[in-house]
Amino acid sequence: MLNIDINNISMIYETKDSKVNALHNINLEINSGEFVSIIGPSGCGKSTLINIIAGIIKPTKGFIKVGDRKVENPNSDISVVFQDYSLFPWMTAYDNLHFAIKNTNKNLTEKEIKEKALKHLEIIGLSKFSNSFPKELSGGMTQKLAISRMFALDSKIFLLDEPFGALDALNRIHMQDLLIYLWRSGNNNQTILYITHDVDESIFLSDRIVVMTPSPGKIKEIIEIPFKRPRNRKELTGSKEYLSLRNHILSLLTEDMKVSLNKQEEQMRKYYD
Amino acid sequence: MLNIDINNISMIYETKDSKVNALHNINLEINSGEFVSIIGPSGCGKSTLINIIAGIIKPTKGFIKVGDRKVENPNSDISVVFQDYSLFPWMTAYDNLHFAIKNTNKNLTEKEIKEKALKHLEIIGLSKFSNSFPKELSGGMTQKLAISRMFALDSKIFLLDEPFGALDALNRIHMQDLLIYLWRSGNNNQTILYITHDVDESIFLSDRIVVMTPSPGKIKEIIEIPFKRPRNRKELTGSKEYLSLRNHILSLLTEDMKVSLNKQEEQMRKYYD
Amino acid sequence: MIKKLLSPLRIQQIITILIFSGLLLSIAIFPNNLQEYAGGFIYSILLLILMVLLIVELYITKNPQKISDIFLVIAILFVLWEVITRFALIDIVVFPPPVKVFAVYFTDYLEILLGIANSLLVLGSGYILAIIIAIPLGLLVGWNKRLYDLSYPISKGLSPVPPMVYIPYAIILLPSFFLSSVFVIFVGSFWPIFLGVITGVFNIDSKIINSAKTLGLSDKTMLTKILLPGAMPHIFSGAFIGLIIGVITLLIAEVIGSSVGIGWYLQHQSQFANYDAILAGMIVISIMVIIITTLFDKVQNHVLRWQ
Amino acid sequence: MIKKLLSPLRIQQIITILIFSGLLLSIAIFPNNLQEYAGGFIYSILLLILMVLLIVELYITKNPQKISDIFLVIAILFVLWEVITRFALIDIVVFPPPVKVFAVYFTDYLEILLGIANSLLVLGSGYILAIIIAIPLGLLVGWNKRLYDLSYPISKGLSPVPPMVYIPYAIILLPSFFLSSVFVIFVGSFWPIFLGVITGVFNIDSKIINSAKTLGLSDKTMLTKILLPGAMPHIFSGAFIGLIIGVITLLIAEVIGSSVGIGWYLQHQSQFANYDAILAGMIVISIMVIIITTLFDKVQNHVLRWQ
Amino acid sequence: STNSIQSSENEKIDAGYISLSAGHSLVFIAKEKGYFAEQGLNVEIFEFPTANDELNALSAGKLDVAVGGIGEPLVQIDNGKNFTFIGGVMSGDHGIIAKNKSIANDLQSNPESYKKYKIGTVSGIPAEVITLGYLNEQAGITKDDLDIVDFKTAPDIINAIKAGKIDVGFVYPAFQYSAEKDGLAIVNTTDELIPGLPDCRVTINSKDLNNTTAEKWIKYDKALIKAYNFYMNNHTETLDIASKYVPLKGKELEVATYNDHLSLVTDPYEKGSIKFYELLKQIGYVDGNVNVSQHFNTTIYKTALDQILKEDPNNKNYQFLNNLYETQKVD
Ligand SMILES: Nc1ncnc2c1ncn2[C@@H]1O[C@H](COP(=O)(O)OP(=O)(O)OP(=O)(O)O)[C@@H](O)[C@H]1O
Ligand SMILES: Nc1ncnc2c1ncn2[C@@H]1O[C@H](COP(=O)(O)OP(=O)(O)OP(=O)(O)O)[C@@H](O)[C@H]1O
Ligand SMILES: [Mg+2]
Ligand SMILES: [Mg+2]
Repeated sequence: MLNIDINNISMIYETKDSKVNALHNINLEINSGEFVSIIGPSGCGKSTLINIIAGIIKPTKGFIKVGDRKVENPNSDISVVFQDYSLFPWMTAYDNLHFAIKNTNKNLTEKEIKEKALKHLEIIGLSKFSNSFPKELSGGMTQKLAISRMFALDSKIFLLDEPFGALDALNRIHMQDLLIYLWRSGNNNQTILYITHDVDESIFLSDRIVVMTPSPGKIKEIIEIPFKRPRNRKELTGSKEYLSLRNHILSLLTEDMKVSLNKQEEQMRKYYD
Repeated sequence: MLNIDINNISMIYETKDSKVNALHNINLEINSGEFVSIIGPSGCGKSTLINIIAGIIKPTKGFIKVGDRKVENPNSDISVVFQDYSLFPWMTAYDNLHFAIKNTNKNLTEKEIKEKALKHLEIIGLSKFSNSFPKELSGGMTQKLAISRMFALDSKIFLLDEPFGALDALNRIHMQDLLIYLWRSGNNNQTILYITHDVDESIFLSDRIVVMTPSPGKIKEIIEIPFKRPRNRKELTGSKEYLSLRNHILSLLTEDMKVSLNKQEEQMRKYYD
Repeated sequence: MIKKLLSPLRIQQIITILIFSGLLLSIAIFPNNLQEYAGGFIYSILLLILMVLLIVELYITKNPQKISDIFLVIAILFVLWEVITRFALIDIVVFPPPVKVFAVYFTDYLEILLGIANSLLVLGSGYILAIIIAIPLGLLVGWNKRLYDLSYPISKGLSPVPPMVYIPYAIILLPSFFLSSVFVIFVGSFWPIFLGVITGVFNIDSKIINSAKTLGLSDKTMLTKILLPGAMPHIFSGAFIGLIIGVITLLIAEVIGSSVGIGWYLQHQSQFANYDAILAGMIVISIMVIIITTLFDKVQNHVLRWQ
Repeated sequence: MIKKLLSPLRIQQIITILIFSGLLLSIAIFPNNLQEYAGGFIYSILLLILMVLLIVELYITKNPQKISDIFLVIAILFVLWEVITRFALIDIVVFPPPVKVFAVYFTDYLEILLGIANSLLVLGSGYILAIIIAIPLGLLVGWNKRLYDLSYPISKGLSPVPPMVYIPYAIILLPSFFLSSVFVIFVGSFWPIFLGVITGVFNIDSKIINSAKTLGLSDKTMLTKILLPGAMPHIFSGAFIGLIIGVITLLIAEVIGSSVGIGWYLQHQSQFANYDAILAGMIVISIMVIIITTLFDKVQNHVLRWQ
Repeated sequence: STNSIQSSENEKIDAGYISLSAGHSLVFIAKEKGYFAEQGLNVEIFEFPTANDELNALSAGKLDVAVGGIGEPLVQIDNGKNFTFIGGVMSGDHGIIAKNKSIANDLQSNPESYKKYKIGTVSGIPAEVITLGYLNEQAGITKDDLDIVDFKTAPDIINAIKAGKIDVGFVYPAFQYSAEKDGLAIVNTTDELIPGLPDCRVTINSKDLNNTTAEKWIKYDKALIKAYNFYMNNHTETLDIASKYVPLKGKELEVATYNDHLSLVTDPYEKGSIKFYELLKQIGYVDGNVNVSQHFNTTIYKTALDQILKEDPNNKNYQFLNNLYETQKVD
């Protein structure tokens, strides 16, 4: 039962000769049990925001509260799948799962842990690779493993940073189903913050979508998704409401970007012609 | 003017206690100047194939010929953007470009190299970040930089492994345009082998699409894309022909996968219910 | 105000200053003979400087906890030193009290100062030579499989040869005693650097190497622009250990036909069992190393800022 | 067939065997006195063993080029050694010919064999102690910012203290000479390992650390399951250098109230300027280190197989 | 004296010494008081930690003369080095020390007692060689009969005795006195066991001795002989000079420079050296196949002494040296 209170967060990265205004006055309340997606162009500060919520980087201004507690450091209430899914390279696929389960579910017996780990490998179709080290897995497999590791944990809050980027369409749908299934079949109060580039994905999954714009990273609009759950992919994508929502989000994303991209395109043509 | 001859390639990874049959008797001829996409589910050996073509890993069987020459080692005829885009972490964005340009275009003057590097940064919209190290860039920015570095080279063959995975829709379209523009505005004999998960992307970009299936990685079908270039995205996606092609590819991909995914889904339900 | 005064950090600082003051007092109270009087004087000045430094540092540093901790530990060490020697818990000839050790600076300051200069020269020459040779060689060996296969076992066989064993050959073959000293430092610090470079090259992410290979780089560019920076983290740790060993090797290098240098000073004094002078010399060496490695760290942080 | 015989690799091997045969012949031809006769005998046997090894190895090894190269270099070194000493290019008392050096094994084999056993005991104890203490301590220090801030400058100050300086204190404070020797080895090999661990912890990818942090691990699990394996690549290079320094330190550690050990043997012989014995001893040490580090490499490759 | 500087051109000599005690004071005096310069020699002195390093530098031509050690040059000659002794700078005064008086008395009264105690040594130092030789001569005791362990330095031995880890130790000069001050007992000084044995020799390469160089070495010996005279006559100033080269002070320096067992004499000590070589052979430290007397050139020294005696015939110190020469020369 943990909600997330993002309170006036700003983040300025200072490097030797420049400042990057990555986030500017971000305010957002995510309710306990809610599924919120963040969508926004590259570099608008999505990963930065996730890292701040997870307690990995300290914001320049503002604070995060999870439940009643201010977030200062990473802790096991919050599980994260990073954009570059950081598995432990010295553990096999099985060990990565086993280790995570063991350390976050203290009251499981060794046998239960083992079972759980093997089950998870099965669910993501990697049983055959249980003894492989991460370097021996393909890009997509690694990603599936990282997500699966997160699923295996008993956290209250899940933060996912473009978790399905390296997956093909089918695996992607499978993982989406798994994610929703997990979220809904739990006691329904796990909170999920989900970063994606895929507008369809975000509509299908979320209760709310936060649209961000870059330089500095700001919230542009927050959109409620009115569809009842469980949602049916086919039905949904056919509906009028869906299409208009989709177009609205796309146009939001396009608005600021178009100008700069057009300029870049122009540069390109000038350069190569 | 270099074609790629993939001759009966097989690849078996041997680890301590298992063998993975990553590729099995792959035969494929890619013509000089052709744009070929590879599409297939996670783990079917796409990255492995690209690595073999680039000369980075030696196949268990078969050989690769580029032009008249057997590929034994990586060389500058072939440029690669890896799935995890390996920029040099100790060089700034600008230096990464500058270095690549300088070392592959030996007859440019320092001034020309500098101009070219700056131009490329502009085209991908990273001028502001020319002094940033890779770790200071967002996931999407890093990817754009890696692609841009490849564009800056003067190679005859480009191999791209899911290059646009971390990009949002708009940036993705921009980079696709850039890629096609570059490829067509050159002297039209650069050969491109492109790995993607996105069926729409593959149709829009390619002359031919190679569909692969996993365990062991094999070619399932090779599909000619009949659309004339230059292609118009809007027009194309509306056409009947496009939709039937799209469905065909999707069903190809789904065929084998469905079974195993359904099994996984079942496992999942059994487990969580 | 009171709350600030009672913060754990502030209390710690006050305790530290109290300890320093106590030590000062104890120097003033306990009677010393004339030679020790000089030592007591130098010791008092040192303590005063430390106190001032502590107070000043606390106002300008970004990390007051760090400074406070270090000074507290220094203060405690001084107290231990005093206690152990006052109560003669171990043979005070071998472990003399602070006043005796600091008295050495009064009598031997010239020898020590000249010694530092000479040591820096010998150490600098040998160490820099080691760096200049070990880095390109290590890159080459780390890069070329055949060269590596050959030189790795040879290195394993040669690296445990104690620098001492080279001394007769250095004396015979090199034109001057100075060069012999430099050579001995060189062999002392060479191996850690060399092995650091090789390990560094091996630990570069293979994706980066592959990425570089597809650029079709010349061997020279590959070595200088890819392998060198990529191996840097390991090179730095090897170079650090190499420096430490170089300093230790000074003790045998500076006694080759020479009577100057902080290494010679230590060796010379230890022949005569002057433990006060040995400790005084060691303190000088330690401070020297702390200063050198602090500069070293600055360079390292700059070079590795991409990490 | 003929083509295979004329491959560069095969030619190289034939040349190597010819060189070895030449050396054997030269031993037989040149007259030696009685003591050197024994040396010549041992030398001949060594050469024969090397030849047989070469031929055998070539049939069972996966990397014949490597073996061929190493043996060729060994052969060339032997030839150089012969030439330099036959023509007395440098003082042959200080750099004696092979027959003289190998003759030492004839007279001193007992001392050397016992010495190896004793040295392995002393080295093993001191080195393992250093590993046992340096690794947990290093993990702790690398992990805890405050501890690091405090102990890094202290380490920098203590690491250049030559093991020699500790000897008087070891003699006085430790209950036996054996423990004194062990202690000296310990301080010799401690620092490289300790610094290796710390650098290792720092070089773990911060993403992995963050990922671990979100698992809410206990400190103990964090240290043993994340920091330890993550720091392993650097720990191994530190431990390698630590071993080398430990071996070098044997030379001073084994002359603390002892008259056995390969370090003692070298030191003892150098008192009597017996350079033949010193070289013979060095060859033994080198072979010892090559064997130990080869085992070491095996462990390393297994532990780091995930890389 | 200014006369002699002008009369001969300045000849450069690189001389080595070792810094184990005040025993090389004659070299320091000759340098500091200008006796070398007076002879027209430009002597530069180099310090070494061990006599072996110094002798290696000598045979490699990096030094012209090496001052120091008796065992080391004899061992190296035995190993095949061609050195010649042309003088010396000290003899006597190596020490055997014990944990307490009663052990010391025990050892003094009965050589057999050495077998009872744990003994520390630095291999090859004169105190060890002479004691072992003495025990062998007196009681047929060999090294194998003794419980003897090695240390790197004399101070280590003293610390080990003080810490109660060993009972007896062999040390080089002056350390027996500081040990005594720390409560240990002196058993003997080596001159009490076997008298007439020298220590630090003046050694040159034999090939560097011929008709043209003889003059140079005569001058070198003359400077040392004059330094001996100075040493005998000027105690305080000698101590001042020595203190510049050795890190000893006050009483410690005094006892290291002047005591009943020590004599900083310049004689080549041919007989004593040959005796020392025999001891080395007797205890198995050398093969003993060399005729050591062929490695002495006493003419140089005798000529130097005669020239000085001619200038100053009534000088007691020179006369003493002359008498010593007569007793030590081998016919
Ligand atoms: N460590 C850093 N140092 C300096 N600047 C940084 C750092 N990390 C991120 N930035 C900058 O902050 C901005 C936001 O980065 P962030 O990674 O949060 O973007 P993002 O929205 O996740 O983008 P993407 O979709 O491409 O992953 C970018 O401009 C980036 O250059
Ligand atoms: N270094 C390796 N060692 C052992 N097995 C490997 C290694 N690299 C890849 N594999 C295996 O080879 C198979 C193909 O991997 P590959 O990376 O080529 O797949 P892919 O098609 O690129 O997948 P993705 O779309 O997920 O990136 C996988 O089963 C993988 O586990
Ligand atoms: Mg991101
Ligand atoms: Mg892949």
